[in-house]
Amino acid sequence: MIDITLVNKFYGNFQVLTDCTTKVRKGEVVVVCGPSGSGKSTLIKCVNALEPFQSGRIIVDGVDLSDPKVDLNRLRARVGMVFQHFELFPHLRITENLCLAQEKVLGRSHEEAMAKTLSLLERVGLKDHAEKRPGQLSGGQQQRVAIARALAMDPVAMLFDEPTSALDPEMIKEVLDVMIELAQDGMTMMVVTHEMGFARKVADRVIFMDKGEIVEDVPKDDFFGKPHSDRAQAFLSKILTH
Amino acid sequence: MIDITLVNKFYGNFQVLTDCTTKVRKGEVVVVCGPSGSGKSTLIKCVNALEPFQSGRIIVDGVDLSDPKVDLNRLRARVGMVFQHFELFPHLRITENLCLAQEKVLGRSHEEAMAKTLSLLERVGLKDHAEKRPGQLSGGQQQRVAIARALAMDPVAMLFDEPTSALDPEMIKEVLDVMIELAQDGMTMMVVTHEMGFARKVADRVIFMDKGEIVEDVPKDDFFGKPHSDRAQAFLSKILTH
Amino acid sequence: EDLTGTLKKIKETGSITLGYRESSVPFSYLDDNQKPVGYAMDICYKIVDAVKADLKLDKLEVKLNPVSSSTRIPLMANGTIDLECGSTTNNVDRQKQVAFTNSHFLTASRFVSKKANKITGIEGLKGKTVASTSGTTNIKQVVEANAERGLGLTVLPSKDHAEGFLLVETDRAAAFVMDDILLAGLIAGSKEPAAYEISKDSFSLPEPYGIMLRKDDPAFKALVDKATADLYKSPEGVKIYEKWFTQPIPPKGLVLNVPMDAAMKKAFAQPSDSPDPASYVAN
Amino acid sequence: MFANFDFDVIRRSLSYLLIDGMGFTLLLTGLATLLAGILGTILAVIRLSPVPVLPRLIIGYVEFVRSLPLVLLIFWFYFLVPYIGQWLTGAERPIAVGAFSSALITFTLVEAVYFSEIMRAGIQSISRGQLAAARAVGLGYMQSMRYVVLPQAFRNMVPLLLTQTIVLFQDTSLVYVVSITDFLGAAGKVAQRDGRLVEMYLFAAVVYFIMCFAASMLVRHLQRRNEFAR
Amino acid sequence: MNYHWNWQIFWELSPEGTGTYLDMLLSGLWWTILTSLAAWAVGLVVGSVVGIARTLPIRPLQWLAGAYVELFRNIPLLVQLFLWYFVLPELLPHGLGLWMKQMPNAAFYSAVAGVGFFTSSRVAEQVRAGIGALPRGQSMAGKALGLTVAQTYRYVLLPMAYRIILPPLTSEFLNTIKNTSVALTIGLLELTARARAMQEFSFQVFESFTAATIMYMVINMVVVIAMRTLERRVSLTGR
Ligand SMILES: Nc1ncnc2c1ncn2[C@@H]1O[C@H](COP(=O)(O)OP(=O)(O)OP(=O)(O)O)[C@@H](O)[C@H]1O
Ligand SMILES: Nc1ncnc2c1ncn2[C@@H]1O[C@H](COP(=O)(O)OP(=O)(O)OP(=O)(O)O)[C@@H](O)[C@H]1O
Ligand SMILES: [Mg+2]
Ligand SMILES: [Mg+2]
Repeated sequence: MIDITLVNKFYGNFQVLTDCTTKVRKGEVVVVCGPSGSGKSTLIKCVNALEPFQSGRIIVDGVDLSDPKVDLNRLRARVGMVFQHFELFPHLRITENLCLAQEKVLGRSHEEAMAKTLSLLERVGLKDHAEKRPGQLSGGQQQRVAIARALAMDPVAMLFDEPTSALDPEMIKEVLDVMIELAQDGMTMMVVTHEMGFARKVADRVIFMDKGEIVEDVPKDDFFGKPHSDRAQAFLSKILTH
Repeated sequence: MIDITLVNKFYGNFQVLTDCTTKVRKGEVVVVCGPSGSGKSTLIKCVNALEPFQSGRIIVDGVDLSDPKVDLNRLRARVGMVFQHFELFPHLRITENLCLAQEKVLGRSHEEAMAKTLSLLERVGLKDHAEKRPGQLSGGQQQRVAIARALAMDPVAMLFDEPTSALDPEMIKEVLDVMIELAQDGMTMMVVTHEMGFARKVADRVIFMDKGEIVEDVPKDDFFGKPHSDRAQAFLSKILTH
Repeated sequence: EDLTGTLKKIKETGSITLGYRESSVPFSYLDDNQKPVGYAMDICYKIVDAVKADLKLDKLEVKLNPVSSSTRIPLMANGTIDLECGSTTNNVDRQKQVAFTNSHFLTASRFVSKKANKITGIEGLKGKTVASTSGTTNIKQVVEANAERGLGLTVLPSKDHAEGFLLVETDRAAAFVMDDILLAGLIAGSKEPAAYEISKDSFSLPEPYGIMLRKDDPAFKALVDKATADLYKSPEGVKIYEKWFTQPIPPKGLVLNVPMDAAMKKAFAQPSDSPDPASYVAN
Repeated sequence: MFANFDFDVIRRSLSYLLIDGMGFTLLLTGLATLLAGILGTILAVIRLSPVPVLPRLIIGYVEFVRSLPLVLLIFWFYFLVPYIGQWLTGAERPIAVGAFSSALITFTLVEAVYFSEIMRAGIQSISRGQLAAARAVGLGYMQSMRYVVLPQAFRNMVPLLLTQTIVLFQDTSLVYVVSITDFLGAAGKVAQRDGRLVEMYLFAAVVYFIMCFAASMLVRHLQRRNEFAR
Repeated sequence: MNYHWNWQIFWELSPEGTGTYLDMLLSGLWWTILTSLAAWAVGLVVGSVVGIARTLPIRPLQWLAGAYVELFRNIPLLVQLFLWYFVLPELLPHGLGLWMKQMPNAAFYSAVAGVGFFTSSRVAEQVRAGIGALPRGQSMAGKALGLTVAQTYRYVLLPMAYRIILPPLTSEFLNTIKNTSVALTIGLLELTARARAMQEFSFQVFESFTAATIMYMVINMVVVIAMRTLERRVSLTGR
């Protein structure tokens, strides 16, 4: 489904990604973790063609991102993305947030888009808030709306960039619950997160990055059981002690 | 040491604190927790006379805060305070951050202040960074400097307002370690935090607040063993599951 | 005896401030070195000498302050300048706010236009754009004539005379209305003097120019009046007149060639500060 | 296109333009910035302080100045300053002030308003936590302002203060309306004397552009350095 | 004080013969309003285009837009007005230049162009700042949903950017109104010019400037109230 091969990316002279290679199969849930600045967000943005990269290749659902003939907008629409800070459109109502791209990109009629919107809002438990604006919802609610917005495009895979790290502790659970359900329904997911509870519960594999490299890329049980590298060990001990 | 009796505080018509009453004895470590907006920060700011309150009384180390004759500046200097966002003075070097109030408030000579400063920086493990500016340090290092700055005034008690919640996960431990050491050295502390690991380790009592009220005020073991109120139970289940 | 008003101020500060114009040729204008010179300036320096003598001062510092048609009256009222040395028409309206000493020139309001445009007479201006300097009696007269005779003019106010003339030079305006003597000066100083002509028609009778001073200051006015009257009646007055009106003047050494006419001779022989144009007509 | 233009007029009058004209403009800009900066900071601190009445007076003055065109203000102050002087010193007649002092006073009084708005924004941009932290270590209100808030506010606002100075530099050209010879006034005089409008006004535009552009580059450089320092 | 007050002056006939001094000031007010609105329209439209161009990921366009802004904001407005009014016609072919110079209300058009383009450079900076103030994630989120660049601007970025910059745009509009007074130097008979002319005709300096001052303050108040209302109408919390 997602096939990353020897990707290198630079910001000016600074190398953010070094020879990143991995593969996410259909229906698989992969958790990406690692210290701040290690390039997790960058990697995930490259997969959604939000950032260009200098060398290597990424193939998503059979489409090669570096092929100049590819319509990147359509491709992006087929991969859902959820951001740390939700990035709902504050001037639009919740329903409008969900309908916008369905109508403008997929060309759905307003009725069709609305029907999809309401069923998704129901699924994330926010049907009652359909006509509010993002600012009137709590962080946890906003993030659930953001997930619904991504799902509205019927994506073949979902990418999450630290979806819970901007949330108050009490709201993390409500978002994780939605994500766990999604994983159990068979969605292909790449999730950058430090929530090891989530990883333990639903991840198939865990990728550990450091300084732009993929240091570990192993089945979940191996990761929590016996991490190979010192760096991963040091990182795990830090985030698990408290 | 800190004696809070029936404190009420309003912002306009909005009541932030309702009949708050508690007592912190010398050498005791009290952890304050509760949902966002429940008034934890406000309570702690009242103790340090940074916020006025409308009724009730707070006595710190024998001094009544509402007594108009009290020199609030001197009082504040005797209670150390550590903020969520560190609030180091970015235009001053680390040493200058620590010396400023020692010289201007306590009237210490520069040599005296410097000696104190260096020994404290040593204690929090940052002697090498003495001549840097706050912006050049990581969040965890900045927070340790902030603790040192508060200690430089030889406080009789220390207040902490979510000292680790603005930190990256990897840095939380280094700050908690300093705080644990401080607690074990017998400092009187009031700590607003959601780090239940810290609470388990060093707290004598845990206060749980909700909607401006102190809902629970019990010894640590009672709190983690069998919280009385539904609200506390709901809160704990949320922040402990993940 | 106790000094009052301007004289007291001059005595106390040891200085007197003259207001000068930047482009009132040949009354008061900037020469090549951007120093104010001119007929009115010369008269003012004579007044300064008289003041110095009267107050028995060893030294009297003369300060210069540029004024324009629109700033001269407020600056006089607020004490920034003590004497305005230029080409200010003495009339009844103005005497409500300021005072004038004996008139030093008589001129009528006419207009200049390009010969090529063949505009004859005021009626020839119908429907055209006409410039005049803001704050002058001339612009007021054009505006009034425009309203009375239904000329349909667009009146364009300019900051000073040079700018007004420039509007004609650059074809922004068909004509520039101003005192004819000033027009003569502007034409003489222009790049192509032969291209311009001054109208025969005038918007007014010849009106008197006077040096302006503050109102309600009788002691100072008496002193200035006496100084100017003495000057005009002496041969020196005539010499100054000729220096500026019949001989080459800076910056380019032009000759205006405007000898004294009968009315002017009368104005010098019988110095007067009357604002009434009729009183200057030679009989 | 420029065939019949005479750019030599610029060379001929260069010393008058630059020494008399630009000299006046720069001196006026420099002094007015200094005085208005000081006055503006004082106004901002008073306006944000808890003292009675004074802040309201300052707000009134700020609103008055901000709602009027600079040209009108220049007329007002140019004519009024002598009366203000009379009123302040209790003299029996208006105080005569020269053209330069008058322009200086005008721009100081007017620009102080804009500087005070910048300093006020600067003080308010310092997070409330900084003041709380300063108070928490026992510093008094004035001490907190002096050692913690103002140094940061000033540093943060340096780019804006400099930008305002560039604006002031440009604004001084408006003294043209009261016939004071600043740089533009000098250029205008030469233009009219020699009938060389196009050349002189283009020259003035180029000179102003080069100076302002260079200054704004400097501002941007400072801004970037500020960002790194944080 | 050496000054003779006369507050009746406003009801006296002005030498123009077309009405009182008050009418004269009101006609100036009318020109001020007309010129401001026209210049504002120019400034807002051109400024928005340039401001947006500066945020687009196309280097040459960014550079061009940047150069535009630098050019128009680094020359004093007064000089720009002179360039439009005195210099531009001379640089054009003779016939065209003459036509420009002799068209009625030449000063008005010059003022609209001068003040308008000057304002546009400032509006462009605001628009750019407004777009820049949005979290980078917003445009990413738009892109991630498959919206094109144009759609992202139209539906996501601009609606928020304009909301954010509404207050600074208000003060830019107020500045535009004030700036039109500079056009008195090229003979535009707007409010300040009329107040000055009234002063010149009547010699009542303080009365005429006071009247103009009050009129400007009233315009200011009207604009501020109107913009506040607009701000409230489009605000996301206030409803
Ligand atoms: N637009 C940019 N220009 C230059 N450098 C950048 C840019 N964006 C990110 N970087 C740098 O690239 C590196 C990787 O950034 P990235 O955001 O991918 O890290 P991350 O692993 O997601 O970190 P975090 O946990 O803090 O989100 C960092 O060092 C960052 O400073
Ligand atoms: N300056 C203020 N003006 C008005 N209301 C305020 C002010 N400061 C705080 N509040 C309100 O008072 C309540 C309590 O705030 P406080 O900061 O004490 O909560 P908290 O328990 O510390 O929350 P958090 O965990 O989010 O820090 C909140 O509802 C907040 O919105
Ligand atoms: Mg990241
Ligand atoms: Mg708090």
